Amino acid sequence: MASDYSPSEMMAAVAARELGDREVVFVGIGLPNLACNLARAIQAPDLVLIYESGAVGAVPERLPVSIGDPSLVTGSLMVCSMADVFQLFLQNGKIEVGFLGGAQIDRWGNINTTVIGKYDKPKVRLPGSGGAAEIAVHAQRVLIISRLNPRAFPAELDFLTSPGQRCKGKTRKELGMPGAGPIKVITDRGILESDPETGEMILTALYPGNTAEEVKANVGWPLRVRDHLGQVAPPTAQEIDLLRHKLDPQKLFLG
Amino acid sequence: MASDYSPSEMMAAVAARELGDREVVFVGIGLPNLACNLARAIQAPDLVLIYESGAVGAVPERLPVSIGDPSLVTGSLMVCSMADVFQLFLQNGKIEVGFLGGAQIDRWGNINTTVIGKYDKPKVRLPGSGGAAEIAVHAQRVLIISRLNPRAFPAELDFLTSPGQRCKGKTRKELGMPGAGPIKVITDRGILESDPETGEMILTALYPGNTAEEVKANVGWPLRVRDHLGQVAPPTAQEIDLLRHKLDPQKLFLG
Amino acid sequence: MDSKVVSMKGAIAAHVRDGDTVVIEGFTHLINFAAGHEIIRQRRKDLTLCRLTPDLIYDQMIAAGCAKKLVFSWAGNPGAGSLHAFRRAVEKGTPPLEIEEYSHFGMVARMSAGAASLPFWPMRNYMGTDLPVVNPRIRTVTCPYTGEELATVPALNPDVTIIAAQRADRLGNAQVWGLLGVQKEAAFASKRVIVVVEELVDESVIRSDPNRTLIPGMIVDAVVVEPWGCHPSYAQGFYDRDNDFYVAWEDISRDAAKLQAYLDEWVHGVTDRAAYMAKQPELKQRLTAKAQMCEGVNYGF
Amino acid sequence: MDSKVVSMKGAIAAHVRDGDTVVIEGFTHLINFAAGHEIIRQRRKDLTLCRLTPDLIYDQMIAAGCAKKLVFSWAGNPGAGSLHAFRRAVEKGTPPLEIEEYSHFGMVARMSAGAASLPFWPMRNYMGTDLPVVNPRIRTVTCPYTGEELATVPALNPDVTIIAAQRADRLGNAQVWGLLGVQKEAAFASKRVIVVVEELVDESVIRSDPNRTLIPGMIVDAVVVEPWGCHPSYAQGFYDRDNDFYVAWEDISRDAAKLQAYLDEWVHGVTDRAAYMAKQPELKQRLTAKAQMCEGVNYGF
Repeated sequence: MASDYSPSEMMAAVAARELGDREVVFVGIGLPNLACNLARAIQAPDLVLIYESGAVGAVPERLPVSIGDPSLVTGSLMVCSMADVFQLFLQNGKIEVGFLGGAQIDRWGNINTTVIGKYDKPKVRLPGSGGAAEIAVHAQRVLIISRLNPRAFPAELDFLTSPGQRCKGKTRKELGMPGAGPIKVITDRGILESDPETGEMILTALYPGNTAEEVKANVGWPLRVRDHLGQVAPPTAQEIDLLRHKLDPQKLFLG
Repeated sequence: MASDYSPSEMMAAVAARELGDREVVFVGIGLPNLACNLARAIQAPDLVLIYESGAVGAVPERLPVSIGDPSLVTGSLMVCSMADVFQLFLQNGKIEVGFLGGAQIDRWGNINTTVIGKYDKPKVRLPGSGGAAEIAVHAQRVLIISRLNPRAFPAELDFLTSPGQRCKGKTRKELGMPGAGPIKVITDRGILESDPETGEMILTALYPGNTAEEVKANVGWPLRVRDHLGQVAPPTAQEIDLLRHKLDPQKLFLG
Repeated sequence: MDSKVVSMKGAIAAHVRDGDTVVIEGFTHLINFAAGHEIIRQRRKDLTLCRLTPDLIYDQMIAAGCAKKLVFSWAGNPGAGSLHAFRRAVEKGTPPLEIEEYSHFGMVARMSAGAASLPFWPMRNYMGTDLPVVNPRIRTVTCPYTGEELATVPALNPDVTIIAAQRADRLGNAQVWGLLGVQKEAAFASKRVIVVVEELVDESVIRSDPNRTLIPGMIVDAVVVEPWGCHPSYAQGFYDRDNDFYVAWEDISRDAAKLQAYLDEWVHGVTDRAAYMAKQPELKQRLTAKAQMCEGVNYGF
Repeated sequence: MDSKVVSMKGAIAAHVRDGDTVVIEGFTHLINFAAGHEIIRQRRKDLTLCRLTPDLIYDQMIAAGCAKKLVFSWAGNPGAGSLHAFRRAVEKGTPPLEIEEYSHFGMVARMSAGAASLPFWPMRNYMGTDLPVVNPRIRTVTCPYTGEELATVPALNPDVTIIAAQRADRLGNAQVWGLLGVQKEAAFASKRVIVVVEELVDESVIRSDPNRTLIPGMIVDAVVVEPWGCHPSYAQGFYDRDNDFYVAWEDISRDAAKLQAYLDEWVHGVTDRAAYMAKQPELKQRLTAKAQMCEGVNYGF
């Protein structure tokens, strides 16, 4: 096991471990892409990578800096229109895992990627939904990746872009959402998981060197902590070697 | 001009003359296909032939016996899915001319290709709509080709498969149909045209050697006849030559 | 990953069950007769058969007693005549057959809805006609923007869809060129998918030209390698349509006894497609496609 | 038939008018910057610009004062930062800009509806979110079969759509490989269509491989031959994406004066794309695609 690693490296390794072989993953750029390719190199050689740009079964020979990189097309299994991506793959329930991030995440795993401040008078205008809203609705399960800090995990979102386990008091079931929604939030200090009964995000495991108090101090709501907190193993030497020397040697996303 | 020709040859020639150069035509098998290729060889070299099977800009090097013949694909401009044919081309108003035929045609140009007798207890079960119902709704104009006889032109249809100018008392406009519908019926004795005001099919022109009385005797409703009946020129030597020696030398459809 | 390649016998035994809703798609092009024949040989019954054009293969399956119901939009033998087994069933009830009828666009829309996991598909169609009168599943919806009334058809989600492709890899990533019909939608709408190919190719062939892939392996349950599996239908670039056989069917199907004799000889009388082809060696000579290759394109960056 | 080939200057002059609703599509791949630059040079204004991802080209058009309104689903600079002209307009109102916002699926659905000439498109989406709260054009419809409520978006029918393709013939029959985005739907939804190609080819090239055709000439009004017309976006098989320039945009666009200086030099300061390319001859060396050809297939019968 490595002892010298960055929080980003740990997050990528933890995310990669979530992926089973042959699963169909809707891949985002950055840490999700690194996590998927790390999983492919270790336990999930037949992971199927789908990008919202229409590349299916991509095997990028370089690190893609956008989800429409030409390296995602060359050597892929299929290229399809975006209408097919969203209707035949995503809405049709074929995507098993979706990755999401966001500027703000609340206790139910709802995400804001739209605006800080008021929609009509924004302090900071963010990019918006992209495919996030529909990934949150339809992927069989969603993994959120985000670094912890109080502004990123507020008590109230400024805008609800992508639905989590409970939106404005209603459950996913009540709202008729097909997918299981965000079941884990992979942070830089530990893992939150949605409570199977209430859907609330609960601290369930810590990374080496972190305490529950540190995590709670970075979350804007009274964070519940599981009685028996898990301990997440640090990155293995293999994980670190792949991330640093093969997957992101220029530290584009592991900086 | 030819003096020795069959009714089918005359119908193919008359139908071909209806087509302008560069028009986009939804082509059926048989006489419509012959008419389109005759027009391409004479006045409409850039006629665009679309088949419901998905071949666009087809240039068949043999006489296709089905609308899915491989000769429609080889050398065509585009092949698309049938979802695109019906949505992006037909429903989207890109088809300028559609050809239809049928077992029964009524005074409004409504067509029955479904059943003779009752739907639940058919005397003769016909193939059904295929693409005819939507062609009748969406093509910018429709040409009907049919031989005259009292059973084929009844006062009442046994089943209304494809809408004409007036369905069950309602006009196309009242029913919200985008295309102009059937504007002409090309028969083996003369041409019926829809009255611009009422939509009713009226005898407007005769082929050589036919009388209005003969036509009326073959139609099951009191057929109106235009005051100044047109006379349709017989097939030209060029038309006959192309039909017999190039387009259907085996008399598959000109029998 | 484990190969999905199985025999036709194995694929039908595993994935087509009595009472299933079955789609064998392909519009004129790539209609997989070999699968239909194997379903007849395995004596499946009470099937709900869905296709735009029942074509000869469903006429044979109706005559063989496989079908409880037919869902379709055009039941003829193009340019050649009728599907007489279908007509006997509908006109005389021998054997009895329920029918549910749309237009082509309606059937395409039903499969599009199924493939998108939507319960319905809207279209501008059927106004003034008798199709919604005899088929109460054709309904309407009001546009929330314009207030206009549009026709709707319900999603079709078959238990099993069988489609043919020119080539696929052992995981079922399938490539098709020539007419595409409604195969992609039918496959994505279906609970199980069998892909039957002329040629099994290495994954690298698929990956060399990803824009040609019509069906991704992730939705495919079984891959069957069955050269000439579509005869008398055709496979662009492999063999031509057997128009002579389509014409001959008018005579065969018109006579119920003759049709049964056909099934006895050409379906039950052979063990599989290879035996069917071995019985008529002249077919390959008559129908093998001439070469008309296109150029490749550059996928580099 | 008469050729539709015209210069970019001529195509924009003829088909893009003040106040138009304009779509320049292409998802990362085949974004036609050359057309956007010509629109800026011709000083079009009051445009409603629609795209899933405004990308750098709409950021430039917003900064240049062409846009009255932006209709979009993701306004960022992928992997590199923000679209700062967009942000200044939305955060500070300099210049003022109306926005109308969907998700990617919503924008794709709007164009699908437009292309099918339907007034709306149904989808399962947006439940519980704030998108329908700030955008009243996101509505619902009740399924006539299941009774469930589905989200809807209204059709988008642009006045003009500009898309790039690797090749087309002189009538606009255009072939694309690599990522296809939503170009087909955008083009079919549009009143007028401009196709910009890397390579003008003979009709026989198109006809040799009809399954590659994305856009039929019948819906195309103008064909512009503009090699490297997509830089800094890319064209699979022709040139790579200029990721360095995307990164550099963060710095350029953050400073309004710097952005104007960029427009002065690289848009107003050149007459056309050829001049733009002549100013930076190193681009071709750095970005020209390597060869990775696929094999052809047989279209014979």
